Amino acid sequence: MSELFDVVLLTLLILTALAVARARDLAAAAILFAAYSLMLCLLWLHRGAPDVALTEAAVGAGVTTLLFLVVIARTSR
Amino acid sequence: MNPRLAAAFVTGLAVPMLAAMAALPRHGSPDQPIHTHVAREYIESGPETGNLVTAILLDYRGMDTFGEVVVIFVGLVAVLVLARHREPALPAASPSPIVAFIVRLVTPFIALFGFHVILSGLEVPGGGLQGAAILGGLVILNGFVFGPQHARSLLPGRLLPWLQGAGPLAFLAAGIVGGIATGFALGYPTHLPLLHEAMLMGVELGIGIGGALIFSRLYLALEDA
Amino acid sequence: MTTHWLPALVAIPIAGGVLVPTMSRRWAPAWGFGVLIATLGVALFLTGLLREDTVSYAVGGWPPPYGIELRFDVLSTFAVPIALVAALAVPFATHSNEPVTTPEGVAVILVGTGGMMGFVVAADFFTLFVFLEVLSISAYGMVAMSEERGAGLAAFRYLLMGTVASIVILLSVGLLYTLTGSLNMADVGQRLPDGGLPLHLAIGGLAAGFLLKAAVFPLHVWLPDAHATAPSAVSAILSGLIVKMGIIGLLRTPGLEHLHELLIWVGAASLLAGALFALVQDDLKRMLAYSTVSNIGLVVLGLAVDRTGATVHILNHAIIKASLFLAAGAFIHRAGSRRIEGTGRSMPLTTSAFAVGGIAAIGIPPTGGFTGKWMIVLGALEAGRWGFAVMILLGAVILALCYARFVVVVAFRPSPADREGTSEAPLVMLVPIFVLAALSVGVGIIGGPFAAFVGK
Amino acid sequence: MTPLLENLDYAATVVLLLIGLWTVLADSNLLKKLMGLNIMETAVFAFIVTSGMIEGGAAPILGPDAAPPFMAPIPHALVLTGIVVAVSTTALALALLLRVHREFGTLEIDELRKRW
Repeated sequence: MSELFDVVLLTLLILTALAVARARDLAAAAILFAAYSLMLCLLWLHRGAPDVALTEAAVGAGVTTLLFLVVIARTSR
Repeated sequence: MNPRLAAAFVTGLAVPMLAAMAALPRHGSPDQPIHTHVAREYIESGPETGNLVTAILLDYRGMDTFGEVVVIFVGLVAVLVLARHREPALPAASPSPIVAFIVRLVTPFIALFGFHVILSGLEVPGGGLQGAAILGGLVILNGFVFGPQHARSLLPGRLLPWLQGAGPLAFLAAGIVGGIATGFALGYPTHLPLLHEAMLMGVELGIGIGGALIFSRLYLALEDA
Repeated sequence: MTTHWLPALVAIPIAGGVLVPTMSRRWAPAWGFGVLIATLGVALFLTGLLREDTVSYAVGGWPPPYGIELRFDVLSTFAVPIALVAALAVPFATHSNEPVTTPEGVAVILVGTGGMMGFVVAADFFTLFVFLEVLSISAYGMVAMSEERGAGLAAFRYLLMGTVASIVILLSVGLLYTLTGSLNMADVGQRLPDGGLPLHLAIGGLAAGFLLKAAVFPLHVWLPDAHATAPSAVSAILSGLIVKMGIIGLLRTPGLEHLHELLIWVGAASLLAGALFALVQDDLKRMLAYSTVSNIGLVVLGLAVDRTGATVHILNHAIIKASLFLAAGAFIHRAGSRRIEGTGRSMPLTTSAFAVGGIAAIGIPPTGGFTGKWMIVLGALEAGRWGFAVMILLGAVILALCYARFVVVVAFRPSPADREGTSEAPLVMLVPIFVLAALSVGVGIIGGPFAAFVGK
Repeated sequence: MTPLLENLDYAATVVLLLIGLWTVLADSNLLKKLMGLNIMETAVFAFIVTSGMIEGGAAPILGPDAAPPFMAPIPHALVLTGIVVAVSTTALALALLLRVHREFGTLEIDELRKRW
């Protein structure tokens, strides 16, 4: 079932998750997390789940990452 | 927990989980229970056209979506209970004119797209919640660029406490009307197509507007918590 | 049998909670109390209906397994103590300066109660998960209501561990859905494969998730800080009700008999560890928190040996623990700080209520704590587990020491000079304490027939 | 071990789940732990949607040109609800972190242990 596109995307996802896990700087981790969410959104689109893709992009990459950035801004200063 | 111990624990956990995953029915095979049991019923007896996922979210499994809008509402009131210490928000750095211009230009179009996503959820991918996140994200974008005070000015004033509960309230109304029309709460009457459409549209709008206001207030509460 | 009152049981507190922010601050507690009393009425009505036949309701008109089913069965009778304790906690909190009775605070309590109602009547695994999240987020919010330094950190630790448990529960629900193709509890129960690693991972995941939510040793580390720093009125809800939701989740887990051996040992460990930790605490609310861990351990042990006894015990313990936390709250309110030596000397009514609650918690007949505990002991003996029966009695003895110690500390030790003029707790605090203390004994008296009814 | 090659997608979701769990357990910063929590949540959503897939399946949007087999639509509805649950828990956690930072001045766990 796993075509090439899926395999590549899943590997990239795992690498981005590792990058988020290891990032020391919080802002970098937040941006990597946004990238992780958008890649997940691509995965859902390819896997025939457009509703989930739209939600993951809007809620996961959109709102969650923005809230992370607000808190990072307020706690670093 | 120090990293090495955690890594050992996690890899120890990986072995049984991966073995369990291998023992699951072959991924994507059409004869596994997921496709032969309940899902087949929805696909065959469901509506001829339209977004099946939204049909499930509102009609077949309406109680789950009611729980979902209640979850984001309780998330908001829990945050508001915390945000009693009003620290003045940091003065927003004045945005560069290019960014300010682009955001001011784009805002109405994103708002339009947000409402489109809310209302078109029955036919194409989308729905109340996705639209709410887009509108909420738009308010947060304006908050980032022009400062939280500007973002707050985008929100309704006196009606805010009512509209932020629009999600759960819309479901309660659909529950009562559905109970009267079909004998079961949250039932959408197929024999009254006009009421059927109106109820679905009303619930989607309730989720959309309520959700957008909740996401915006979550952002504003974090700005001056 | 089906009735519109079943979905109403969930809708009324949530609707009440959603409307509270639109009200002025003055009316919020009164509105909250009224809504919860109405919910209590509906819960009692449904319990009455239960005598003839289990009440079930197909939401949206779709019969299970295609739609979501709500079912009011024996376990759902837990809705009565939920509504009662929540209703009594709201007026109790009007005196505390903490934001319990602000519109947002009342909304958190009301929606949390609605989440608990949804949780106990859900007959669909995913609906169970969604309402578990509603009551969990409201519980994290309740802990954070406290003005004490460190309450935020205690709430965050609780949220972190609670959400990991929810994630494991959701993964297990997903596994069950993959194996059976359905989410309805009864349907899943029939279609479960007879073995295989995915099934054991799913059952183990559900059990582990609910054990953490129920704060069973060693997964209890989040509870003491959370329940001790939360305002007392809210600690009654947390320790009396929300912790029990994990046990009800365990009782909903299919194929639990695979894990009986594990439950016996984990329960016994939690019973003893909770009691021993409680013995060494010098703060009353931390002692009560650890005694909750001990009682939950007893119930988990009971699940394996005598399910009915365990069910009866969590129902009784909810009321007993709530009355104890409210009494503790009254002492702290009058003492103005957590140092409550001697405040009981000028508060005879509260002290006697606390003593009655203590006796009930230990499980001395005829109080409510005895019925369930005795059934579990008999169950352990029947199962030939002499050691565990002795452990239960040992746990009761240790708890007896804890409560006796605090009755002495509160009632007989000389209070510091600056607190000579403390008077009895205000009426709005006393009435809830006395209603719950009276019920902790009353429940014991009607325990016999109630246990037979539960065992049906 | 051949079945694992067929169920590679499930295995990938388990790996993501464990990366998230490792971050929650091992990272010393509370905000990073929260990100680990989000990764764990998305990993479970990945498992649920992946379990609903069917070979050559189309998106569950019925229409004139849409032909079966369709992806099972229920997992998509479950994950939609799950994503919303995840964002509201995260928002509350962030508000709590702001309070922790206001009270203790740091989000590093070893600093916090000293000051509390």
